[in-house]
Amino acid sequence: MTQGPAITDEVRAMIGATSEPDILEVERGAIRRYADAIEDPNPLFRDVEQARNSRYGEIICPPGFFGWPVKRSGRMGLTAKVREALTKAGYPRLLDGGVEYECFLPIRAGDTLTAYSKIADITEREGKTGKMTFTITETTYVNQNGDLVVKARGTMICR
Amino acid sequence: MPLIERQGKVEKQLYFEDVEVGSEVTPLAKVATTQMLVRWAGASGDFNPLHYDATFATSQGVGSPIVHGALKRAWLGQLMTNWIGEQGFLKKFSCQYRGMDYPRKMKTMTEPEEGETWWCKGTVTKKYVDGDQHIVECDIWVENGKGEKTTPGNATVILPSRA
Amino acid sequence: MAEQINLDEMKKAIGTQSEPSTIEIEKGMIRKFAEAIEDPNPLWQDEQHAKKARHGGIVAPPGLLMAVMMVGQGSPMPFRPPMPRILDGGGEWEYFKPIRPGDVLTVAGKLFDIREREGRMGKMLFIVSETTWTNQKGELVARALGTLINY
Amino acid sequence: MAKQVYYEDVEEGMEIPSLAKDVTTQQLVKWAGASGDYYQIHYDKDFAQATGLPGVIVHGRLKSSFLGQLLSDWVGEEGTVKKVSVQHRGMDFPGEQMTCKGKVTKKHVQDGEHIVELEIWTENPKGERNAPGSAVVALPSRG
Repeated sequence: MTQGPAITDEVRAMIGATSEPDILEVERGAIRRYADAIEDPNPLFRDVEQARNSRYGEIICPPGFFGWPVKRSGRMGLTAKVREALTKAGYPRLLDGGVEYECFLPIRAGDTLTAYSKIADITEREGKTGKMTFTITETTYVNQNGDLVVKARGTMICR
Repeated sequence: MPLIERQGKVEKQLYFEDVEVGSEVTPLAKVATTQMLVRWAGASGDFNPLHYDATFATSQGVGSPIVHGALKRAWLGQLMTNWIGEQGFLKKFSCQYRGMDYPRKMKTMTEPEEGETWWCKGTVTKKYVDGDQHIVECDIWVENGKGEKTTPGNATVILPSRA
Repeated sequence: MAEQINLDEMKKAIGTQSEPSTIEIEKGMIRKFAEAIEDPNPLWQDEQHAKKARHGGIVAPPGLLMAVMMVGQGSPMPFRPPMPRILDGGGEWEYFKPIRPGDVLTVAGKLFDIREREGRMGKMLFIVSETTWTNQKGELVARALGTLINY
Repeated sequence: MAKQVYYEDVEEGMEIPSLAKDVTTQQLVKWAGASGDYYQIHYDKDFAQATGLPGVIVHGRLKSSFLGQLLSDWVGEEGTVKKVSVQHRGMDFPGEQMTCKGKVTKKHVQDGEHIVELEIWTENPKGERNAPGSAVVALPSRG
């Protein structure tokens, strides 16, 4: 496939785009299932009694878990739009490049999080197998008290 | 490897004074299985058939279902939360998905077939005090059975101090 | 292999009860269930809508109690199923009270019956267990009989 | 969803609106996640074949749950599903359309409740009823 410039006007216009917020509810059962799935027996993620006596006072989320979305649309809708634009530009193949979390406060069972996402940047680079594009999505998770709990930066690679 | 060994455990509380640059993060062994991938799909909500449907995975050119990058990320999360204990705080955490991994098949409902074991590892690269926070930075990674670091990353943690 | 089964011996276990367990019904659990079976009924998910409906809030769909591990199922089996293969033979669910998020259900199981039958694939055992769910107010909310086919 | 059905609308022998499901491997994995049933015969083709099955099969409980939806859709917000019974008689495979159907077998008033009994089943494209069963529901009455 001949690849033209990746950052077309349409793609460039997506930089800075924001999403509708996602609402996530953090429930004990969902945390336990997550911990079960990775085989993590840490009592802070599953034992209500022990968690109550810990510094957190309640079961907390393992890193990278934010509960289960009440409605899933915001962030995924946003990255889907970028993907569509990149596919049109000739970069249809998707890879998850990785993620970075900056944690400010623990996330407890019973919390409701609101997640705001933004396309922070889209860049291109010449790779071994041709040109690759990197889309950085920044997501900010805020809890029901209005406190910032986590900032996440995800990298989507399209080539 | 029995389940209990694969799960690892939370260490006794680690303090800032216990670590030096070059110290090893207590390694954590993991066995990815076809079953774990389906559990992960259910727990994470990532239902991409690339991770369980052999026909689909073949059509995508990866040969057979591959381990979710985010599952390996979650293992690295456990590596750190086990190590820093209840009094530690994971402040920053990142990883890149560099290579593909393939899960073991299951022999029975509970036992995986013989095969590859993954190791989550880390080393301390920096320690310093910032205000009243005792901060330790680490290189972390997931290493597959061939010794390849398929998921490298970094972590910054705050540890309690004995001082 | 079928010859070695001592049905009379196994039948002595009928009536064995399991240690009761508890399960907390969560909104996310119900939502996940409804997503899995692609059931868009707003009674299961839409707080605003459900508030105005008959039960005054979100309730669990009937199928939630069929999602075995999620809602717990007592399967008191003092012996291993003697034959190598297991199939879920079906079941019967009876509903007495609505189940709501926030409910803490006590799940109790009992070995209800064991029968033997000659099937297409040779001798088959039908192992029937009873499960009851009781809510935090002490109300019996549902009862089920599940059949495991061992062949 | 259809408008509320009342006891008086129902006659013995009438069929209720059917519910079609296109079961995919993805749905089986979602069900595994929702139900906690991680038996490999429902997602690992090699494992399923090693146990003598032609391929991965649909969970029996998923079919029962579809029949639960068939009923809760039909009885509407004012109706109540009182009893569902399902036998898993045969295997179904992802990739095939499944239709859930029901037929009224009996109606009667009991202890002030307007009770309707039904025969329910799933049907595969060959017309085979691999999950037959029965149900008891209560409907509102116009009376």
